Amino acid sequence: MYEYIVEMRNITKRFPGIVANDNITIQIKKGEIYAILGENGAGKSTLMSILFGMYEPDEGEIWIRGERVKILSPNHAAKLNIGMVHQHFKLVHNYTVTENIILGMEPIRKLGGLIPYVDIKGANKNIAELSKKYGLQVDPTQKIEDMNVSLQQRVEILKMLYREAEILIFDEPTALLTPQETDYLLDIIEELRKGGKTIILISHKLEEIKRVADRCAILRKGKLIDVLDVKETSTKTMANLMVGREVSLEIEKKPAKFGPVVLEVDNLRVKNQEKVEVVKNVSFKIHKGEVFAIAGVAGNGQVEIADAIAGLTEIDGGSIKLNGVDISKYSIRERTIEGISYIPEDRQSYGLILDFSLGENLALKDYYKEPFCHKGVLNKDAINEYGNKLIEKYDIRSSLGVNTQVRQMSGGNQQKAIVAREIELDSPLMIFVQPTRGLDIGAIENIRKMIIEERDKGKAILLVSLELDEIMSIADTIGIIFNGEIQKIAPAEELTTKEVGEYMMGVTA
Amino acid sequence: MSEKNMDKRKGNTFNRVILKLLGNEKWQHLTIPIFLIFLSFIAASIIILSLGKNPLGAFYNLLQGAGILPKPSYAGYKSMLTDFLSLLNYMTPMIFASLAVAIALKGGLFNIGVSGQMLLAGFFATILIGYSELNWVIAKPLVLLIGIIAGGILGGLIGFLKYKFNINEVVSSIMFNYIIQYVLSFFIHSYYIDPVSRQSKYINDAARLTLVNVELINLKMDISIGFVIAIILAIVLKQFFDKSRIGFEIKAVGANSKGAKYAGINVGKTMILTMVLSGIFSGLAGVTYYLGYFASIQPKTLPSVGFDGIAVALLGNTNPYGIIGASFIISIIDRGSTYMSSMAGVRKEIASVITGMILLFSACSAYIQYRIRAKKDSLAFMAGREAEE
Amino acid sequence: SKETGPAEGDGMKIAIITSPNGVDDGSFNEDNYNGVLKFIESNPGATVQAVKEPTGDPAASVQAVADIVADYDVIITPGFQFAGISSIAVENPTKKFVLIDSFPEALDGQEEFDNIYAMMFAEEESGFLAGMAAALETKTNKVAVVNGIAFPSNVNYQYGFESGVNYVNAKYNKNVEIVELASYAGTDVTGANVGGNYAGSFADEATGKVIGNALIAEGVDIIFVAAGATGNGVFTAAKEAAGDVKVIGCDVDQYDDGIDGDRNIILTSVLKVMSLNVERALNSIKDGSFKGGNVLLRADTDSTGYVKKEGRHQLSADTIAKMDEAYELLKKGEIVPAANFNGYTPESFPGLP
Amino acid sequence: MDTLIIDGLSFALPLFIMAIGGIYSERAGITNLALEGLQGFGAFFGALWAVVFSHFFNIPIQKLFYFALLLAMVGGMLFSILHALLCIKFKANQVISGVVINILSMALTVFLTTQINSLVFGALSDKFQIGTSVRFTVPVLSKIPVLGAAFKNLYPFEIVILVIAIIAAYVLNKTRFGLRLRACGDNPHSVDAAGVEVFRVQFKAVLISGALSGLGGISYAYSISTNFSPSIYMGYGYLAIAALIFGNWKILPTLGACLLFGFARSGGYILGQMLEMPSTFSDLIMTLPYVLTLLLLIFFSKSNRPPRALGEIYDKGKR
Ligand SMILES: Nc1ncnc2c1ncn2[C@@H]1O[C@H](COP(=O)(O)OP(=O)(O)OP(=O)(O)O)[C@@H](O)[C@H]1O
Ligand SMILES: Nc1ncnc2c1ncn2[C@@H]1O[C@H](COP(=O)(O)OP(=O)(O)OP(=O)(O)O)[C@@H](O)[C@H]1O
Ligand SMILES: [Mg+2]
Ligand SMILES: [Mg+2]
Repeated sequence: MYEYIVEMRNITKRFPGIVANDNITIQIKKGEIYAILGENGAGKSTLMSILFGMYEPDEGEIWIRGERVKILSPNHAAKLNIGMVHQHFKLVHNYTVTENIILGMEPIRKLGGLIPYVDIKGANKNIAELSKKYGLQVDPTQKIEDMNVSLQQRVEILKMLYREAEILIFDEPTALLTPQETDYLLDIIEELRKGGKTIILISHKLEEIKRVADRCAILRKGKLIDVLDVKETSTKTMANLMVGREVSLEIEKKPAKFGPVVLEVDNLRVKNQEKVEVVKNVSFKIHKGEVFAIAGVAGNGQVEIADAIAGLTEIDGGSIKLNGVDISKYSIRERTIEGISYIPEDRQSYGLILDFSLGENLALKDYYKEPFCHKGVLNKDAINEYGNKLIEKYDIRSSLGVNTQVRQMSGGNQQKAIVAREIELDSPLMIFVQPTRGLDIGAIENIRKMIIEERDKGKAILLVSLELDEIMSIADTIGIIFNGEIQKIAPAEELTTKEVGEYMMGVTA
Repeated sequence: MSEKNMDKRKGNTFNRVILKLLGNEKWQHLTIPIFLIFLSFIAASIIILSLGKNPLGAFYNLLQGAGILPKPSYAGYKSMLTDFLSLLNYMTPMIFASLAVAIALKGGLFNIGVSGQMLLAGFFATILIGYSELNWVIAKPLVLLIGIIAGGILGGLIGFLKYKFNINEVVSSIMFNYIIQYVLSFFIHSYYIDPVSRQSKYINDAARLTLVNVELINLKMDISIGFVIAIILAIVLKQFFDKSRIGFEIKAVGANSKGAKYAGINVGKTMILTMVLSGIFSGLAGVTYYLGYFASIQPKTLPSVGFDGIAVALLGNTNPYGIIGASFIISIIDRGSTYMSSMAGVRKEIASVITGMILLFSACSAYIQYRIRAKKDSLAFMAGREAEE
Repeated sequence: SKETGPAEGDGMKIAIITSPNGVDDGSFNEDNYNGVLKFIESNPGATVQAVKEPTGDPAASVQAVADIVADYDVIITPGFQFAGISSIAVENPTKKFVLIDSFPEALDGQEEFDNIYAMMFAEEESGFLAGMAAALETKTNKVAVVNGIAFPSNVNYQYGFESGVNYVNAKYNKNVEIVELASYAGTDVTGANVGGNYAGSFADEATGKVIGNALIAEGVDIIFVAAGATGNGVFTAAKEAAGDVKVIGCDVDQYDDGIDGDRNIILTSVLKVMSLNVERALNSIKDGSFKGGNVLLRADTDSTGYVKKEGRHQLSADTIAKMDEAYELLKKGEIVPAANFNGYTPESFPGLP
Repeated sequence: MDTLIIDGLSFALPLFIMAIGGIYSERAGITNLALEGLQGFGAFFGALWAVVFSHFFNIPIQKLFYFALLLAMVGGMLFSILHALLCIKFKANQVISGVVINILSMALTVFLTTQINSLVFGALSDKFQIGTSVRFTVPVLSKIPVLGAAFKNLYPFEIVILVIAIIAAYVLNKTRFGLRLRACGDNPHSVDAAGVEVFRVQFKAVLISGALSGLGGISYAYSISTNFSPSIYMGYGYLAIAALIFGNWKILPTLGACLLFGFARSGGYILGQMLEMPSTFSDLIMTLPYVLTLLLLIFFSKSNRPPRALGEIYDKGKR
């Protein structure tokens, strides 16, 4: 018999200009929940991609169930009963749940005993059963594009179970989930472990690790720092080990001093592409020096509100006033000039132009203004100088500085670039959607501090976040949205986490 | 075993030579295309050899025919200079057409309708100015202006249809290509036909963008005014995309239209603008083709240079300077082929096969660049390890 | 094919420039090329180089001539695309040019040139022969002519054809009808409606087929096709037709294009005898009797005619006899079929009984 | 009326089968502008072998009809390997690869046709005569008023195309291969993660598009000119692309688009004949299919969505 179900010995993986994994050895026992923790770009995803056969390691060995293996492809990994839920879901958006799950392992039947076809009906039934068995509550005939992220993630889990995976890898599975969904997922993970599965969990969230994991490997800059027994280690120690310094998520916050109203949203209505009303008569106000947070389960209209204010979506009714001026007919550019900063939800398709350089991306909102542009001609030097200033100030790490193509940067650093650009716009209204998503704790700490600083400088801040802690720790006022309607608006101190959670589920409506 | 090692070593020297030649990233945009063109000629040599002809002689004739090398004898009033000038005359529309394609590509659009835009521009310039009695001082600029307007409007229309109705620009361009071809054929056949040449009647020399039969030092030269304009505009375009605000916006929309929208760029307007610009260059290609190199229009025929321009634009890596270089090379092959076929006795189609091959290889240039990079990294890594040990 | 480089020694160096289908087009260009080859057969010192200009555009064609003129003594240029060689001829007085099927473009009022021998053919005579063949062989008593565009050469063919049919009707007391589809009536270069069946293009096989089918649907069983590549479509229609439809080829012997498995739809072909005249011109250069100028070639020099070589036609002996009889009259000038601009009409021309 | 349907169908169906080829390729994520070159090369290849066989084995060329169809598919497939290699192996820009292949196909087939004619058959010609195809009428069905014309005067290739189209639709929508293929065009990473080689699926898809284009090409060679000649490059490959985009990359709507082209075209001819317009106007009538398409696109394009990953060079590493 073997001692470890998974052993990765002395793994090294290089990418041009960087050593993503540097001589890493991890050993995982059957039936344990093994967490991997590390800063952005520490090499977690890379290490797991190697285990899943997506990259070949430059050096090192992999042993599965006591046997030395070379995992050449995900297919190969699947044969070894390894499954992975990727950080970015690998789903075909116009396929149904079933079609996605059976892809690659399609059950075949023969029409008249001759002509083969994919037996979707039979598969639907099997998957419905599987979903029931693990309490996943997924409708096999629903299309992916009609599902929210939490459901999509469950599809990914079903995919692994369908393939009878024994070793399940989760790469930041909770980054996109609400607290309730996170709870639910962690329950599922524990359920799976009870069923005899081995689980590897990448996460930035220490409480989650604390709650479910047995052991935890800590990576920093591609190196393995330590492997800890989770039960015997405090989250604080874990955090410090990971970042390599003291961190604290307790933000020091002076009491807010509200000034005059900056943003006034009145009876806002928005329809989505399918012409369904997703924002219904929403009204609220934000003052100078106020952090107004919209709490809600993903997909309840909060992103549409943000998009509507920023001008990315057309509104269907109501008005948006910025410093008393109705801006609801303004173009995006006019709104930016009028004074809106915006960190969008989808940073890769909206926030950045991945093929442009970091410098250009940092100037993306004011490239057309002096000193970056004079009489229609861009001034590259000024743009780069500005970029360097921001890179320094916000600790944006990349291989070639302003000249780095943003596509090459790690996700966390891409996010930092957007945050830097938007804060530097110095707008009276700042809209932050999920500003810390996918960031490591060190970076989260910094960004939350900055948000508070901006508030203290007298900015009005609209925060949209799925993470209740984030909302509870920095919001002054909380508006809770459910099904496109604001359920409740109240000062943060007057609400408990539990109450907010209930409003979010529409329970007290 | 030892043989295998030998092979490996041989492979290594080969690799090293290639790396040495092509490895320098600063020059790769030049070295790789040159290397690929070289490869194409080797492939063509094999074909010519297999037909029992001498490839080197053939290529020499090709260059002679294009006016790059002197011919042994020249006809009356001709010399290498006149041949070279007519090469420039020939390549002018190709530069414009390729630039048109490149502009659209930068903006994330594919202008497959360059030929149609060329035809439309050429037609209007021909009937409005080409047949008029205007003095050249007025006529020539007007021809350019009409080319710009006609091409720009049609390009803009394609952009507008995409913006307003989400009509894929490839489809609308193909439809316009057909419609323009047929409708103009109707007008040419009905009103402007020359029964001898079976094309539209020749335009007046005053309107021509090529000064034909200019007599100088006992030579008759064709001097292309369009060529000068093409070079100037290519330089302007390069600066435009590198430095100007609008160029930046076009590139942003091309790279990520959602991101551009978020950044406050008016995506629809930029898209239309891109197509207008692209159309303007197509229009210029059209007038320099129909009122420069030629002086009349062949009805119901789309100029193939509109399609070749797509490939040339890529060969030039959508960089205006690269496009000038690529047009130059393709033009040499086109223009030299008659003489090559006459002197070396190889079929003229060989020339199009060479062109096809250059384009084919150049389509792989990104891959080669990538392989070289990977090779270099692994060599550097090996070297690093050896040093460590 | 013979692809020799320029000759060493002092044999005559001949180039033939064609566009766009090359000397092996099995048709017009090839016939001219054959004339050159015949000449070389009897003058082995001479060499020929075939050069292709692929666009068919007049300006490009003339440019191709300019590119190579220095290296040859004689340049053969078959086709109207080369009408613009006048200035090259003037600039290169020592070179000789043979221009086929077109007269050179006038240059400062000069229409004929010392070193250009330009030949055109009396298409109406060939058309006349086609009309006779059609009228004599038709079983449905319905015949038609299909053309490309109503340029003079095509109208000549059409009028000649109609003259031939009318001639047979009058002389042999037949009642053959010439079918014209009003929707394909041609408008000639003067803007006059000349009737006929014009496809509006020389390169549109699909339209050719549509016209062919429409005519066959009208009951036509013999079609004279003078329409370039468009004619291929008419051939296809004839091949696919259920009944016994035949076509008459044009310019050169098109018998090979008529093969359809084990049958052939070519009744006969009417000719422009180019090879013979090219050979004649080359001989005149050789023996020093060359004289530039523009000539219209007719039956009297055997320059027009029709195919009656065994195995290359499907005419009855009787038809051949009747056609030969008329051919003699053409030679003597006693029959002058109507042409686009010769003042006669198919209903009234010299020789019509 | 009969001609409208008969000619309309014989034009629309080859276009349709090429468009299906395009759909296969593009639904697998590979932009295929090469259809024009593929149909030309396919027609060349089929005609070549038909002529060679008929010449050397003395088989009447009409008997080689199905042989020619088959070989045209093989030829189209062979030439499409080039597109597949360029796009998949060499990660070339797919649009460019398509255009290059069209240029190369034209140059190569014209060169080879004249060369083979003179070297092998000793004939000077730029054509391969492939003989006419028989046409047939379905006995009972053709008697149906109006629509019966759809069963009159059919070319056998129309039936072949319909059968293949039905199979193609079935394969694309019902089988394992089809499921994987469509997934490649939407999110190749998901296919890869499911343990299926994206490159293989895409490669096969491109080969299929080559085979189907070849079939379309040889059909036109039979129905329009009964020979292979450079005039096969009439731009119908591009038209097929327009049709499939119009059809939103789905087989049935694409059939609609092709029928629209076909009937507008034959209808145009008939209209011209009925109105007795002189031949100069035929050019104007020829624009009918294209003008109609543009107008319809104005109404039907709003919801058009290309496959998500269309034209992207698939790179495992890129996320
Ligand atoms: N395919 C690749 N090519 C080049 N560099 C890469 C590639 N994949 C990852 N990297 C680099 O390797 C390093 C490790 O990346 P990895 O994705 O493993 O980080 P991570 O620990 O998952 O970070 P995060 O918390 O942001 O997800 C990063 O610097 C990243 O930029
Ligand atoms: N092909 C690549 N070349 C260079 N860098 C890459 C490449 N692929 C990935 N990377 C880098 O590796 C980083 C880590 O990848 P990962 O999948 O963890 O995404 P992420 O952006 O961190 O996502 P999230 O924000 O959801 O955590 C990416 O952000 C990217 O910068
Ligand atoms: Mg990661
Ligand atoms: Mg991350």
